[in-house]
Amino acid sequence: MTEAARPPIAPVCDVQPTRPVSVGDLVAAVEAMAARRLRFVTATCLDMGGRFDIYYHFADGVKLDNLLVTIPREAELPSITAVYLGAFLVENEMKELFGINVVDIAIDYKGRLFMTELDQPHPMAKVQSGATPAGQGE
Amino acid sequence: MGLLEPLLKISPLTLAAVLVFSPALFGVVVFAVRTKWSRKGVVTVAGWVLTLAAITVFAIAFVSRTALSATLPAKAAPWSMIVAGGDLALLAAILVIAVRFRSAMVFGVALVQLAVVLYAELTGGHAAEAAPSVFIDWLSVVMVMIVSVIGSIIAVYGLPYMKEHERHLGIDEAGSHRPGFFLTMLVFLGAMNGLVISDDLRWVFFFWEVTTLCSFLLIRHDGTDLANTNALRALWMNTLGGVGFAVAIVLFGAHAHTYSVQALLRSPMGAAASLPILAALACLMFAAFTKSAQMPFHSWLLGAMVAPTPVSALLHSSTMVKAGVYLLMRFAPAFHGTQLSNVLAIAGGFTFVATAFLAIGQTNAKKILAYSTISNLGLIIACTGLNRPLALAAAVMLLIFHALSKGLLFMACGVVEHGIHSRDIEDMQGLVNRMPLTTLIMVIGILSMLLPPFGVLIAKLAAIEASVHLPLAMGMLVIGSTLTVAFWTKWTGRLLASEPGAVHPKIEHLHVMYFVPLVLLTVGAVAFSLAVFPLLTELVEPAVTQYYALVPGAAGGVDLSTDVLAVPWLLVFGVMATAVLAPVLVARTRPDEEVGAYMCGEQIETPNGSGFITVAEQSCSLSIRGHYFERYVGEDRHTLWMSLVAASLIAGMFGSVAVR
Amino acid sequence: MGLIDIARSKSPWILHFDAGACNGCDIEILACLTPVYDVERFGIINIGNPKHADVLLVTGTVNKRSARVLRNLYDQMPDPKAVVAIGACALSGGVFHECYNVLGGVDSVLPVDVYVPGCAPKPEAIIEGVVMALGKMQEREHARKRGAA
Amino acid sequence: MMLSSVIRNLFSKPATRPFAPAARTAPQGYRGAVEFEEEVCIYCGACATRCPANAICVDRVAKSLEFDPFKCVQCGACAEACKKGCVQLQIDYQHPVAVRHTVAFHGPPKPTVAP
Amino acid sequence: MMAEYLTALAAVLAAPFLGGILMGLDRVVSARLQSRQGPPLVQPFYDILKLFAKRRMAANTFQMISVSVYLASMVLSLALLVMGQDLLVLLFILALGNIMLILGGFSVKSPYSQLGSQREVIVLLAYEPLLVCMVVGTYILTGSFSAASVFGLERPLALSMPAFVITQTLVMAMKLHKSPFDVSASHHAHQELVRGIYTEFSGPQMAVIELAHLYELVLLLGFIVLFWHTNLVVGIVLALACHAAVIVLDNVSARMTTRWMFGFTWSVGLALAAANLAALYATGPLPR
Amino acid sequence: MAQRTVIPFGPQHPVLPEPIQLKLTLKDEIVEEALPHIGYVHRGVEKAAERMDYTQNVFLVERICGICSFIHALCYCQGLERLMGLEVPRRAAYLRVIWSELHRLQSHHLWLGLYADAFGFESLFMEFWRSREMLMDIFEKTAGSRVIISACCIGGVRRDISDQHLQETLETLKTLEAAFDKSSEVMLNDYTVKKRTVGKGVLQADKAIMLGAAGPVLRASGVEQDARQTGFAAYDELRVEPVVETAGDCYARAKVRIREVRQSLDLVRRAIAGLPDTDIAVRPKGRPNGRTISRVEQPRGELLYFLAANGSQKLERLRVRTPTFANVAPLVHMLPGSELADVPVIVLSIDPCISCTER
Ligand code: NFV
Ligand code: SF4
Ligand code: SF4
Ligand code: SF4
Repeated sequence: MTEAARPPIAPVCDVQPTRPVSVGDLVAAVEAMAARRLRFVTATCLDMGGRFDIYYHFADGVKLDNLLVTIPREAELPSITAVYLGAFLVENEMKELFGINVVDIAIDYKGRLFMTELDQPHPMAKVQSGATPAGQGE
Repeated sequence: MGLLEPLLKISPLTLAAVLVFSPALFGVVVFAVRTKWSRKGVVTVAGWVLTLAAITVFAIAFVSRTALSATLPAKAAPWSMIVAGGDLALLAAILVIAVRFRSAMVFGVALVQLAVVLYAELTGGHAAEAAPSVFIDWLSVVMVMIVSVIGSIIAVYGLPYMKEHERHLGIDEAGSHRPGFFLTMLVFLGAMNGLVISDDLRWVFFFWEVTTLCSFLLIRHDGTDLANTNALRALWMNTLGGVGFAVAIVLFGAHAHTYSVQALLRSPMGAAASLPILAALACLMFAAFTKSAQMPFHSWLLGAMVAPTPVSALLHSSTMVKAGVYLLMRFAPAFHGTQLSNVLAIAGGFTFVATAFLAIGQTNAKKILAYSTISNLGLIIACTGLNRPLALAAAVMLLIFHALSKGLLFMACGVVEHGIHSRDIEDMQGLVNRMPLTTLIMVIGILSMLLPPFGVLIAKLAAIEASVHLPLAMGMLVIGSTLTVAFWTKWTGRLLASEPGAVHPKIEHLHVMYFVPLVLLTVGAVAFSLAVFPLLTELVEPAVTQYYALVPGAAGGVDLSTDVLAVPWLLVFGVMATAVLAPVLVARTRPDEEVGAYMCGEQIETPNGSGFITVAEQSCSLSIRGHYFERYVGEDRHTLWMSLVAASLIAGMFGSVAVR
Repeated sequence: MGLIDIARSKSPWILHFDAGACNGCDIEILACLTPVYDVERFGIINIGNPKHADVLLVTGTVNKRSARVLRNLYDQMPDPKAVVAIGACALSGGVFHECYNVLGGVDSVLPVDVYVPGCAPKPEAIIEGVVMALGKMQEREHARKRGAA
Repeated sequence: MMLSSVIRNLFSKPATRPFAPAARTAPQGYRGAVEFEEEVCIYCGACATRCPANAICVDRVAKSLEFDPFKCVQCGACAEACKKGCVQLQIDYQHPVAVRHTVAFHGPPKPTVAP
Repeated sequence: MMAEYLTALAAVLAAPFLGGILMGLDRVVSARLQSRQGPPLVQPFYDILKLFAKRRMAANTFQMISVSVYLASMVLSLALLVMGQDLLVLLFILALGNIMLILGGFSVKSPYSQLGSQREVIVLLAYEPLLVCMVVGTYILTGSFSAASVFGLERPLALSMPAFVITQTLVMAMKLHKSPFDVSASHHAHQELVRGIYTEFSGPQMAVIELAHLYELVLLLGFIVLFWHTNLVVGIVLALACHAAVIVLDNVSARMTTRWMFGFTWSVGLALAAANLAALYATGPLPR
Repeated sequence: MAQRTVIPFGPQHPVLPEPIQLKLTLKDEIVEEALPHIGYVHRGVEKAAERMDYTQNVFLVERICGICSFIHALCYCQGLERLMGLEVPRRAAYLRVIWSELHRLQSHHLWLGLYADAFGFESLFMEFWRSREMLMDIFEKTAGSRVIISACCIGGVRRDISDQHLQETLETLKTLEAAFDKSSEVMLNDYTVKKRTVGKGVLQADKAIMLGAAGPVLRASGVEQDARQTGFAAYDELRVEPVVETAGDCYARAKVRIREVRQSLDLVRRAIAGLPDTDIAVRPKGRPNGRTISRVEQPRGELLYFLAANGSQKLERLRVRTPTFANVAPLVHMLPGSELADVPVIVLSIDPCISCTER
C-alpha cells in the first residue's frame, strides 16, 4: 500500500519496503533486524478504528526497512525494548497516547510519559478505550 | 587567699589516697550493694568526692604555685614487693584472659612482658626503693582535673545510659551487668589518677597496666563476639606497649639508676643523654603510641567503639588514650633537642593527617569521633615532639579542650543513638528538627573542635606557630587542620539540614542525668574557650616555662603572646557575638515568608519530608547523602600503607636514637 | 524610597521558564544576553533561580505539567516580582490552539504583567517588555505601601 | 587561543547594538505586526480561513472582522490570501502591552437588497 | 591604639564602596572581554540595594545567623589586616565565616544548596593550605605572624615570595568563584548547581552575602598589596594586575570539576608554595 | 551506606534552556542512574495536524521547534509533495538547501554556545552567539523573520532570495568563517575544554546503533549515516559526505558538529554558485491519498515524517520522529558513571531539543 502511494517523481532514493508480520512474530522479526545491525528508527502507530496499524522503521544507511503489525484494539503488544532499548520512549508514547497495551517495556512510565493524571486519556486514539469506554472520551 | 590557707595543710599523700583509692572503694560498694538507688547515689557521690578532691588539688597548686610532692616512708611497707606483686597479678590476669579467650596473640605478648618484668625484678630491680611518691605539678593537676571531673561526669551520665542500654538488650535488673560495669569504671578513674600523680615509674607502670586491663573489661562489656575480638585486640596492643614500658624501666634502672621521673629528668638528658637512655625514651614513646592509639595501633581504639557509649566517652576524652600523651608530655624535656624528638613530631603529625584523612570517608558518628580523637592525639604528640614551650602549651590546651569537647560529643552521640537508634550521621540529617537541644549541644561540641574562638583552634594556631622550625611537621599540621574541616563541617551540615516548616520545633525531653552532664560540659567548653587567653597566660605559660627550666637552652616562655595575644580578642568576640545574636534578638528576624527548598520547580511536600515530582508523575522524596569520597579516602584503600608508613616512622624513632 | 526604586529598576534579575514553547522564544531570550543585545547593560542578569529573581519570563503554551512548575516557581520568587509572557504561545496558545495538551496562555495560571506578542518576538521587544514589567512592578509596590500605610 | 580573542574584544568596539532611541530598523520584508486597512476590506474571510492560528474572525454576513494580535504568529498567510491587500505585515515589530486587547472593525451595514 | 582602631573603622566603612567599584569594574571588564557593552560601574550597588529591599523569604532562622557571621568575619578580617594583626588568626576568622556560610547552605534541605556546600567545603580545603603557607612564608621572613611585621620589612614580599603572588591569585580566583574554579557557586547561574551554595539565600540575606563579597574582594586585594608594601602605588598596581589576571582567567577557561580543582591546587599550588618556602628556609633569616 | 542522593535535575534549570527533568541517583557526585521525566512541552502537534488543513500544517510543523523549524517544514512539504505527485522546481530545491544549511549553521552555532556554557565557558558562549547573530541577520533579510522563517511551502518556497542578498550572504559567511576559525579552535584545543569533554559520555558504535542514536551523536561514534545521502531537495546534486569521528565521546560530538559547520558553509556556497534560474514554486493540487515517509537531515540528525492521507481535506495521520527523540536512549545509557559536573556537558552533547522530542 505504501509502495503504491509512492510517487515516482520525487528525487528520493531511499527504498521503503514494508513487511507485514503478526504480533506473535514481531519480536523474532525485530531480532532479525538487530542481527542485521539495523538501526531502530521509530515506530508509527495509526488508529484505524477497530485496529491499530503499527509500523516499525529500521534504517540501514540510506535505506529504510519497515515492519507492519496490525493488532485489534484491545490486544497486547509485546515490547521490543529487550532487543532495542531505544524503543522505550516510543512504546511509552503509544501506550499513553493511543492506549495500546504495550507489555514489558524496559523503562515503563505507566502511561504517564507526557501528561498528568488529570488529562484526557489516550488523546490520539480515535476511540477511547480501556477505562473510558467509547463515547465518553470527549 | 586566706580562705585557702588551710588547704595547703592537707598532705599530698592524703589527696593522692582519695584520688586513687576512693573511686575503687565506691566501686566496691556499688558492686556489693546491688540496688538501683544505691548505685545512683554511690556513683554520684563518688563523682562528687573525686571532683572535690581534684578541685582541692587544683586550689593547692594554684595557691602554692609549686609542685606538690611527698613520699611514703620507704620502710613502711615492702613497696617493691607490692608493686612487683601487683604487676605480676595483672599479668596473671591477662594470661588467664588469654587462655580463656584462646588468644595466642595476647598470650604471647603477655608472656614477653612477663619475661621482661621478671628480668627487671631479678636483675637491677632494686636500684631504688619503690616507696610510693607523689609528684603533682601543673601537668598532673590538669590531668587530675580532666580525669576526675570529666570522668565523674561521664560516670554519672552512664547511669541512665546503661539502664537504657540494658533495656534495649533485654537484660533485667537482676541480671544486670551494671554493678561490675561501674566498678570497673571507677577503678579505671582511680588508676588514671594514680598514673598521673605517681613519681615512681614502677608505680606508673602498674597503673598503666591497670588501665589496660580495665579498658579490656569495659570494651568487652556487652560480651558479643565482636566486643570480645575488639577487646582482645585492645588488650594485646596495650600489653605490647606495656612491654615497651617495661623495657624502658629496665634500661632506666640499669643506666640511670633511678625510677623517679623527676630524678630522671634532672639527670643528663636530651643531647647529653646516653644511648641506652635514649633507647629507653624511645621505648616509652612506643608505649605511648600504643596507649594513645597512634597509627598503626589505632585499630584498637576504632574497635573499642563497640562498647557502650559511656566507655567510649571515657576512653576518648579523659582516660586511657590520654595516658599515652601524658607520658610523652611528662618526658618531653628529656628528649628535647634530640633527633628522636623530631621524628616523634613527624610520627605524631603523620597520624594527625592520616586519620583526619580517613575520617572524611566515615558515616558512623562514633568512628568519626574515634578518628578525630586519634588525630588530635597525634597532634598533641607532634607538639611534644616539637618540644618547645609554645608547643607544649598547645599540647596542654589541646588536652583540656579535647577532653571537654570529646566527652561532650560522645555523650551527645549516645543520647542521639538512643533517640534515633542509629549512629550513622546520614541518619542524623535534620536532627535539629527532631532533637533540637541535643543537636545544639552537639553542634557546639563540633564547632568547639573547629572554629575560633574555641580553644582547640587556638591551640592549633599555637602548634602551627611552634612548628615553623620543622617544615615537614608544619606541612602536616597545616594539611591535617584543613582536612579536619571537611568531616566536621559535613557532620554539622547533616545535623542542620532542616525541612522548612519545622523551623521552630519542640524541644525534646532529656533525662536529668543526661541533661546535667551535657550542659556542664557544654558550659565548660564555652567558658574555657572564652577564658582561653587568661588560661594560657596565667596558668599554662608559667607552668610550661617552669617545665623547660630543666632544659638548658630551651628557655623562653610562650611566645604566643606577641602576636596572637595582641589580637583585639575582645573586639573579635564582641563582633562575633553580635553577629550571632543580632538576627536572633533584633525584632524582625522571622522571615516574611517561609518557603520550601528550590527543586527546579517540582517541589512537593511528602509525608516523609520534601520531595519532588518525577518520572511517571510519581512523587519521590528528596534524599541527599553527604560526600564521603570512598573512592579516594576509603579506609580499605589507605589503612594498610598508612600503617606501614607509621610503623616505619616508629622504627625511625628507634633508628634515630643511634644518630641522636 | 527613591534610591531603592532606582536600584530596583536598574537591577532586574530574570528567571526564564519554558512552559511548552517551540524554543523560538527561548532562544530569543538567550540572544538578549549575548553581545549584540547585551541586556546586562540594563542590569539584567539571567539568574536561573526563582529565589533570586525579580522578573519571570514565560514562553510557550501551558500544559498541566508545566503549569504546576510555573506556579511553584512563581511562589518561590520573593516579592516584589513581575511576570512577562513572551510570544504568541504564552499569550494565547498561538498556533497550537488545536492541540490537546494546551491549556492556553500563561494568564490562565499566573497574573501576567506584560504581554510580548510575536512569534518569536524580537529581542528588542523582549527587552522592552521587561522594562515595562518593571514599571508595573514598581507601581504595584507603591500601591501596596500606600495600602499598608 | 581564547586569550587572543578576549584581548582583541577588550580593545575593539563592543558588538552591542544600541537600544532605543537609536534602535535599528528591520530589513525590508520583515514580518512584523499585522495591520488592517479597514476601508478596503470586503469581509471575504479568505484571511481567516488561511490563518493557522485562528487569529482572525470574519463574519461575512455581519461584515465584521476581529483580529486577536495575541494569537497571531505573524506567518503572513493572511496577507498572501487577501486579494484586496487589506492586511499587511509591518516592518516594525509588535510592541509589548500590559492588557489584552483585540482589533475589531466592521463594514457598512449590508444594503438591504432583496435577492 | 586608638589610631589603629580609627584606621580600621575607616577601612571598614570605605571597603564596601571600594569593593563595589572594583566589582563593577570586574563586570565591565568581563563584559568587554566578551565584546559586550556591560553594566554600569555602580551596578553592584544597585544589586545590593535591590536585594535589601526584597521581601525576606527564608527556609529557617539559622540561615540568617550564618550570613551575619559570614559578613562579620569578613569585616573583622579586613579590620585585623588593616590593624596589622596576626595573619594566622585572620585566616582562621576568615575560615570561620566561610564555614558558617557553608553551614547555612547545609541548613536547607535543598539539593543544590547542599551539593554546593559539599563542594564549597572542598574549595575551602583547596585554598586554605595555600593561604596558611603564605602566612608561614611571611613568618620565616619576619619571625612573626603579624601583618605589622611585614610592614617592617625592607624588601617587598613579592621579591622573596614570588610564587605566593601566583598562589594568592589562584586563591582569589577560587574565593571569587571564577572559572575554572567556580564549582560551588558562580555569579551567573549557568551551572549544574544553579547557584550552588547561594541557591537558598534570597533577598536581604543574599544582599548581606553580596556585601560580604565586597569586603572579601577588598581583603583579597589587600593581601596582595601587602606583597609590595614598600610602595603603595606599586602594591595597588600589583593587586589590580592580579585581579585583572583573575578576570582574564575567568574568561579564557572552562569551569573545571571539583576534583580537578582540588588536585590542581594540592599539586601545582602546593608545589609552588613548597618550593618558595624551601627557598625561604634556605636563604631567609630564620628567626630566634 | 546504601543511601543514595536522589535529586531532580530540571525541569527549570539554568543549564537547560528547555524543561526536562532528569531524576539523578548519585553516590557522592557520581551518577548511578539517570531517568528522564518529560512532558513539560508536550503539546500534541501530531493530533493538531489531523485537525488543521494541509497548508496550515506547514505553519504548525515549523513551530514544532524554533531551532530547526525550516527543516521541519521542508520535511513535511516534501512528504506531501510526494503524496500529491508534485515536482518542486530546481531553484526552490536549491533555496531549500541554502536555508536548510543556514539553519544547520545557526543551530550548530547555538549548540556550540550552549555547550560552552554547559561547562562554564561563558566567553566562548558569547563568541559563538555573536557569530550566530550574523546568521539571524541573514534570515531576517532573506526570509523576513529571525527565528521561524516560514520560507517553505507546499510545492516550493515562499520567497526568492535576490542576487544582492545572495552576495551579502556570501560576504557574511566569510566574516562568520573567520570568527568560527578562532572559536572552534578553542573548542577543539583548549586545555580546559578538552579536560571537560574528552572521554566523557562515551558511546560505542555498537551501542549507538542498537540504541538508535541519530545525527552527530551517531556519527561521532563512527557510524557513517546522514539522511542527506538520500538526496532529497537538491542534495542529489550537491553530494554530501557524512562527517564521521570515532571516539564517541563529547569531544568527538563537538568535533563532528564543527566539521559539519565547515561542510555547511561549503554547501551554501556551492548551492549559491549553482542556483538555477527557474520558478520557485508550483501550485499544490489534488487531494493526496496514501502513506509515505519523508526523511531529511536535521542539525541534530535524521528527521522522519510519516504521512497518511485518505483523500480528504485533512491528513489522516502525521507522525514526527525527531532526532532528539532517538537520542534520549543513548543519553540514558551515557550518564551513569559520570560525575554530576559532567551531566550538563553530556546532556548538551546530544544537543537535546525537547520541543522536537515532545512535539
Ligand atoms: N530534535 C530536534 Fe529538532 C532538530 N535538529 C528536529 O527535528 O531541534 Ni529543535
Ligand atoms: S510564539 Fe512562536 S516562536 Fe514563540 S514559542 Fe510559540 S511558536 Fe515558538
Ligand atoms: S482582510 Fe482581506 S481577506 Fe480578510 S476579509 Fe478582508 S478582504 Fe478578505
Ligand atoms: S499573520 Fe498569520 S497568524 Fe497572523 S493573522 Fe495573519 S495568518 Fe493569522
